[in-house]
Amino acid sequence: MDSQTLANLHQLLDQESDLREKIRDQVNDFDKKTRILVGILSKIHSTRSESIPSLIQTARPVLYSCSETIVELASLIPPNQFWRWKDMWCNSLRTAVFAAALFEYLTNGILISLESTSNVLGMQDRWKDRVNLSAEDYLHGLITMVNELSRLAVNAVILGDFEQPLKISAFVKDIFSGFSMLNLKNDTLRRRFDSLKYDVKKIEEVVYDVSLRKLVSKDSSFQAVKPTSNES
Amino acid sequence: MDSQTLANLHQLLDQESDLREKIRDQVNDFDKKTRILVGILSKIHSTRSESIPSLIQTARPVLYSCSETIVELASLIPPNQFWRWKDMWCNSLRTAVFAAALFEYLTNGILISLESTSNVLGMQDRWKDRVNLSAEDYLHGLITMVNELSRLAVNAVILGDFEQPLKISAFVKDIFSGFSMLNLKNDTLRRRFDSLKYDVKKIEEVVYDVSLRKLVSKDSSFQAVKPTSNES
Amino acid sequence: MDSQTLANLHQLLDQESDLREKIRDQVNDFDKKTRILVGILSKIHSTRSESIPSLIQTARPVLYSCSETIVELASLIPPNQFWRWKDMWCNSLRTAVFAAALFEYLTNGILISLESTSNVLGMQDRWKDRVNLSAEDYLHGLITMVNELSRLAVNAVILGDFEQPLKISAFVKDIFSGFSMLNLKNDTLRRRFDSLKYDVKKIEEVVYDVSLRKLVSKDSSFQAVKPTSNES
Amino acid sequence: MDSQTLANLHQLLDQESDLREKIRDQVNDFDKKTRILVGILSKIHSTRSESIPSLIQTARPVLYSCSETIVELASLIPPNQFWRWKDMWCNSLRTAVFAAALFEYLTNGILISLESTSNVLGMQDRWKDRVNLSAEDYLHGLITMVNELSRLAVNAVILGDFEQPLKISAFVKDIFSGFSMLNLKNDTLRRRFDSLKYDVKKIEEVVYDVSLRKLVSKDSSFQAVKPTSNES
Amino acid sequence: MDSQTLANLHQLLDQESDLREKIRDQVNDFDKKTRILVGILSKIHSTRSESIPSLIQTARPVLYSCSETIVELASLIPPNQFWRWKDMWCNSLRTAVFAAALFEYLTNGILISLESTSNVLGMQDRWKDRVNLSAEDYLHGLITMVNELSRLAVNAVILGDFEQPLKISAFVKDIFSGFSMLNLKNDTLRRRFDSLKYDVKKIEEVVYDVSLRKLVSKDSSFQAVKPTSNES
Amino acid sequence: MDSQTLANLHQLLDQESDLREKIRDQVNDFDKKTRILVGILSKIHSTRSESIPSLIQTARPVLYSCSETIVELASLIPPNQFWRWKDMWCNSLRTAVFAAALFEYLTNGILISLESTSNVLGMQDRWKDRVNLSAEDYLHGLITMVNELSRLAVNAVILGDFEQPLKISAFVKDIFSGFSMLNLKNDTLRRRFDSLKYDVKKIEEVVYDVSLRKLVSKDSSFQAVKPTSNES
Amino acid sequence: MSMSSSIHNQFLLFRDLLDDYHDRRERLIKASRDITNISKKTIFLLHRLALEAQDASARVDASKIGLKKLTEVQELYADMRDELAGDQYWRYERQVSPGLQEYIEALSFAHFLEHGGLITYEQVQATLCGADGIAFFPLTISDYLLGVSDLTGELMRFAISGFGRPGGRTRALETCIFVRNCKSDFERFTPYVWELHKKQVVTAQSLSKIEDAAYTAVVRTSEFDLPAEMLDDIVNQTVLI
Amino acid sequence: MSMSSSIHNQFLLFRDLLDDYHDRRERLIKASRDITNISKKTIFLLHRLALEAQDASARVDASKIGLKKLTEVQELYADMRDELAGDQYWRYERQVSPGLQEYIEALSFAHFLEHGGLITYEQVQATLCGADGIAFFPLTISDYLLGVSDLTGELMRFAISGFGRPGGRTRALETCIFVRNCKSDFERFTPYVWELHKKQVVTAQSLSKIEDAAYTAVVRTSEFDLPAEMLDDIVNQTVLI
Ligand SMILES: [Mn+2]
Ligand SMILES: [Mn+2]
Repeated sequence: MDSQTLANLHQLLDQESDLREKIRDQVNDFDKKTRILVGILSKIHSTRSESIPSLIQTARPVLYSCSETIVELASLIPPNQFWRWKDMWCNSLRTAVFAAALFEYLTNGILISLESTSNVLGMQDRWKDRVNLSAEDYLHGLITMVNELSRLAVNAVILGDFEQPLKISAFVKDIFSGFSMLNLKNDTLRRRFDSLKYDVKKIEEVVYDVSLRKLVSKDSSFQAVKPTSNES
Repeated sequence: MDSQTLANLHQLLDQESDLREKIRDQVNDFDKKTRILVGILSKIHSTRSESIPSLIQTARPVLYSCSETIVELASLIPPNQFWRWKDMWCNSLRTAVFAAALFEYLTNGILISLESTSNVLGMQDRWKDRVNLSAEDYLHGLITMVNELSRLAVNAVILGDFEQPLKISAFVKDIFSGFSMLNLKNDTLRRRFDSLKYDVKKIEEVVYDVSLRKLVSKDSSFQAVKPTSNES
Repeated sequence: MDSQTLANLHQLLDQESDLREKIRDQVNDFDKKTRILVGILSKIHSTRSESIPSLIQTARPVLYSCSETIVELASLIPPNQFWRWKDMWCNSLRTAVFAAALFEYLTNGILISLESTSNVLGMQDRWKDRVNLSAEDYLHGLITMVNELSRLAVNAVILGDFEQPLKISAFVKDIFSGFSMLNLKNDTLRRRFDSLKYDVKKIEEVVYDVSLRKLVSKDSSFQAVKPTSNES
Repeated sequence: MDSQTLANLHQLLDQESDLREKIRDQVNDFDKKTRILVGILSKIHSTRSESIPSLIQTARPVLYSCSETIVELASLIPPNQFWRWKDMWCNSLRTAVFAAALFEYLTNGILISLESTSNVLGMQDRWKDRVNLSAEDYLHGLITMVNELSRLAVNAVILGDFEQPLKISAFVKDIFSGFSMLNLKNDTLRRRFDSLKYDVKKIEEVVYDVSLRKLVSKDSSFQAVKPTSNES
Repeated sequence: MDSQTLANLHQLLDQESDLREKIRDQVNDFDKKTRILVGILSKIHSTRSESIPSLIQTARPVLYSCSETIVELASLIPPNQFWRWKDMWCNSLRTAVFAAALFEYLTNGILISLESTSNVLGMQDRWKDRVNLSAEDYLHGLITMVNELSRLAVNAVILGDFEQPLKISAFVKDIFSGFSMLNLKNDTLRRRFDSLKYDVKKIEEVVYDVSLRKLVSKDSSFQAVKPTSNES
Repeated sequence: MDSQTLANLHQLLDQESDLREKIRDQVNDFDKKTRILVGILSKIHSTRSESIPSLIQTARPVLYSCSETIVELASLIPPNQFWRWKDMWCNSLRTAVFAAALFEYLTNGILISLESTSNVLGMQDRWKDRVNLSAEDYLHGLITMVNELSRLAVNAVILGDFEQPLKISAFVKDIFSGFSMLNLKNDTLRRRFDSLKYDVKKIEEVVYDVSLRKLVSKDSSFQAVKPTSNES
Repeated sequence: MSMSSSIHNQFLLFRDLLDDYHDRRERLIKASRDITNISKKTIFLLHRLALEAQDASARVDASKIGLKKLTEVQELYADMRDELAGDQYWRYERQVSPGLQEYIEALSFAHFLEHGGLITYEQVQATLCGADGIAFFPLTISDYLLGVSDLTGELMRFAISGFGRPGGRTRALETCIFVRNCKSDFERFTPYVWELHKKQVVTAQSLSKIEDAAYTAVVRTSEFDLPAEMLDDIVNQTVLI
Repeated sequence: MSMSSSIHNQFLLFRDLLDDYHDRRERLIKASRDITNISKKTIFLLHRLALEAQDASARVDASKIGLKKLTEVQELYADMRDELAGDQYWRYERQVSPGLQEYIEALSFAHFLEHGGLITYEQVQATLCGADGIAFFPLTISDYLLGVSDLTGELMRFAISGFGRPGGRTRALETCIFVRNCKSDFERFTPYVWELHKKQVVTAQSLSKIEDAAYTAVVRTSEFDLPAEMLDDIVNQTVLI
């Protein structure tokens, strides 16, 4: 090999190796943040509805701090190399999506859109060739949220809140029927979609228990199983 | 290798590869149809008994359209090669069986036979070496139906229909005791049969709940646990 | 190896292989019998207390016929080789134990001992190095019985029998205490013992439901729930 | 399930289960025969060229006896079910193909065709929907033969036969270039084809060793690397 | 999920799935071309030095035709998604690099640079966010070439060409010492680099054999082990 | 856990994590040095005996510089934690041992002892609970040296040096006998010891070749093989 | 075959070193198996006693009996002390860890029964010290976390088994909160201790089971307009009749 | 919690039975590990001695030393005799097998060095008998075949190591034929003993390595028009100079 070729290759491989180290550092940082988030959010299961807002208040700064890591990642990744490196941070990113989606549900009772999630995480459109939120990662985050909500339905009842399961039921069925429409070729996503079915069933059983025992008004109970309106 | 042998092998392998592509296209189509079917049928959980017939009316054309795909498959598969390719479409086929069986139960309250299912799906006897409905696929479809009925029992109660669980209980126990008689060596079928046990138990618990609370007439409640009459 | 040695080893291996075939035949037979037993016994869930004795009467000859298979096995197994072959029939044997234990409970309301079970199954002490009932198989059989009794507690209530759950509760608690005395490893028995805890819990729930309702609606019409038709 | 459906399913599953048992017995038998064949054929590595014919003479009856098993299989398999059961015997069949191909090479120095192999193994055209020799199994058998020939090249030299490696080299290269043309999508076949490359290299190294040391005439050595004539 | 979000996701996933199909078609085409290339190039092992140029002449148009497939790929891949899809064609691409590098060695006796390889394959700088030749793929191609050259060293000797191994030795050692300098973190590349060591050793042994037997002039023999000149 | 406990554990884990990072930096440095060493030493295969000393002279400063890294490591590792961290640098260390052992052989023709190697690498006895040279790493280094010497035996002959293989043979046999005294487990050392047997065998083959040729062509021109150019 | 005697001696030394290493490793593996067995038996013992215990003080007694049994383990560690002295512990960490984690699981179960809380790292280390107060070997945070993480599985069994006993429903709720806090607290350690990831998955499953049990209790109680204790009493009377 | 005392007693009995089973199993696992270790050490010892052995009688001596070392294993089996009496052997077969196969490997290696052939099933069983001639436990054909099958790997090492020693090339050729016969003979047992399949793959690899070594020797010798022994002598003289 002539020395120029060699020197070039050398430099290329060294750069790659350095870059990987730097990304890993950021990802470690990202991971630590999302673990803290998960730790805080797991307290929703023992928190009464009225205290949920203040719990979210505690967690929100941690979520927002994720955007700092994302900025760092965006400045590290070379142009056009989003798809090369994204696997390194996708687990953390999915957890962050999960947190953002759970916040939105608990605060406003609605499903966060992919675009809003991007904004919350500080993604910028001009970086999209370096860092962005892919549909796949967004969907993974939603599934994690539903997994958590099926537990929340159970735990809300333990705390004496019989309305929450009904709200969750309506919300989750909507998401579930959205997922059912998608042509999921991707294996992991497909498998996790199967887990959604169990969540839906579990939530239905909670709604059943409170309806049967008339712990909620008939009307709200009926709403829980009747999310879509104009059907035969 | 002499060139004749080589040319033959070449052709054989290429044909096989082409055929696989063509079957895959049909299976994608089949899959799309059954996905739509499942989407429509998932609405039974939020539909009152009286509206079920019209829901089925909506789905029936989709089910019948499956037979078109099956005709296409039958024209693709070479003679005698049913067993070679069947794994490619068996998931879609089992879903179609599930739909047909569920229709029959919801419409007439009875179990569809293997033969009727074949007819509904447009299977023709003269193709049986290319495409047919095997006992295994039929049984898988039935188990999927039972899985769905255990959810229906729960959701019917939420909708205030306390008779449905009793009907389901009688119907499912009949199927369950049929399965118990079978000598299931097949591993997947055996494992899914175990899931049936959970469904039966779940349905029994729903019947228990409504009986305990006297939400149904004694007679129907009794029927639910005593489906078969003249045995000692 | 010289050809004599080769031939000798061959002959020995062929003998073993023959023996395995013969045992398998007996096990298939055993399996068929226990499948019939299970089929009959699954009717307890839809049979009123008073008809249980006649149901058991029907099943008893099948259970006794198992001892014939066991005699055959004992005559096949070479001396001291009990532990070598027992895995082949242990599933069937455990089911037979389950049946014997359920009979005893339903007839006399008591726990059958290992020794009595051995007798019922026709085990003979002089074979104990070839065929016998090990503690492990006996215990597995008991757990299967408890699994079934937790279903029976639910179904008895549906049939209007509010005493059965109380009887089952007392009976099962005793068995559970017995199991608690054992030091288990992380094996199947431990896993099944864990499952037994859920059965006990389920039965307690039924007892809870029934007790409260009994008191709340003292002279309730529950007591009067009686089917119109008499069946044996 | 109505009793007719049940009885039919019962019969179907029992037949299937019986059939599997019977096929397994035949396959065991087939396996034993091919193991004996392999045992005998492994002696070619310590047999001088002149004694090879008598070695083959010893093995031939065993190979021919395979056709008896194949006849039995053909009589067991129901019409059109070749592809359903073939996996059960494909290992033994591939070994039999290997033996037939090795015989042909050692006897006549040529590659046996798929058709001749079918004949040797007693396959009959009128059974082809029940038992036949697929291209895949034929190719697997050939690869096994080449694996063996690369060892034979080495062992022939040990026995002082320096011409054999040259013959093997010419023969194997021909097969190798045939394989190279094929579009092998099949994963196992593809992986085993990679093993062919090692065999070719190994044989070239043996030819190299004997050429370098002038243990063979220059002409024959040249032939070994120049099997195809009019190129470049 | 609101219908807009759903529709967007739907479209995204469908587009992705379509694109994958289209890329697969191009890759199949690419694969076919490189298979032909490999077929022609495998003849170098049985071709005398003087006929090598005309052999290469035959293969060159096939190599050039690869650039057409590459153009197609570049037009399919969306901006910035090079790293997302590259794994689909990297095997074919590495084979093309191998061919280009082997041509260059056989024609001019020198190592082709990454840049020249890009040119030969028709890569264009303005596509680099969609299709380009990565350092990794280039290096894989070189290793494949060395694997082939170690076989060529052996076969050249069989054909009576004792100079070729010396040339190969000098050329390969140069490449090997280039590789040794690189910081190969990449696992596959590292593993394949280990295979290079065996090739170098094998080639050294061939040079040793011909040197020992004085089959080449002393001068060229010396060259083979002393490729780099002015170092201490 | 109260927040103090949490904070404490966190701090401890962060310290460990920091330490690991610092060690990794040193190991990267160590790795870079040994890679350069290997690069220089790979030239022995193309260097005449008389120029070996000056080659070693070039490499020696690099080897000595390793001790600086080792000092750094010793200052990082907490007391008694040698075995906790050693896996991180053992590859680099084994390469350094290899270099030191090869130097000693090439310079003085003898086997370097573990103690001398420790000294060369600047290991200090007072650190031995933090950084030291274990018998295992020393032995791995020796095996790497023997791997290299078997190549050297071949290349020395190419360069016309017929004494080197004889020297290597005697030297390596001693090492082999030493290894034979050890009781190894099925670990890496055992596997590498097995590889050493092949090196010994290869060297014996060269000795065989050289000895016979020396005698057959007594005053052979081999002796006269001398390159024309003088290099240092 | 002559070999220079210094080489010969050096390899003789290596032989002894390697033999010694392998022998010691074997001894530690065997001791670790024993420790695992005693710890597992202790866990069963604790379950047995805790199930029969009617009140807090009976649970303290149960804990004491379990802790006494665990002194057998402590004696084994005292015996291993010399084998693991100085830098040797880290050499055999992989052999020692599994038994140690099982011991910590048993120890933390006993601690939970007595105090209703989580044993601290320092408390675990304190049980592994000689009379001189010197630790037999350094306890890693990783072993501590992995050991106490296994406790959640046992607490799940404890909660389910106790469900039908007097006060069982309340205890299930308490255990539920304790296990949920464990899961929440351990979460932030997962980036540091790799195997903790898998353990957290198991903890999540156990937690879910406990939650389901607590849920069942709440749902049934909610149907009636009476305090839970009164309902319990009613049930107990009915059963006793 | 009152339990009928007969149930109680029955479960007490089960507890003892299970504890006894687990304890015995542990003891047998430990003994088996010891047996594996002694056998492995014996194999290394045999390699060492065989390598230094210049002639057949020295190899017989080597074998004797190895066999003596293996009496330690036989004593361990004698101690285990009671644990494995009657129908118990089959209960613990899975714990005993691995060590037993390693022992058979070592024993068959010693036998090969002395006799140049394969030890028979009866000969192996004979080493596992008390003074009374009664077997400690029944030897399965499967353990015999799997144990001697491992011998081929050691013979490969033996052949390669001995290659440069006087007579090594001839011995490599002999070993080659022996291993090839083993592979050929074992082939027909593979339908009966499942794990033998995998072992045959390893044997095939070992055989290939021995064949390659023998091949190298033949190729080099063939280049000269002199008998192999004479060539060997020439080489030895050159090396000694
Ligand atoms: Mn545990
Ligand atoms: Mn071995």
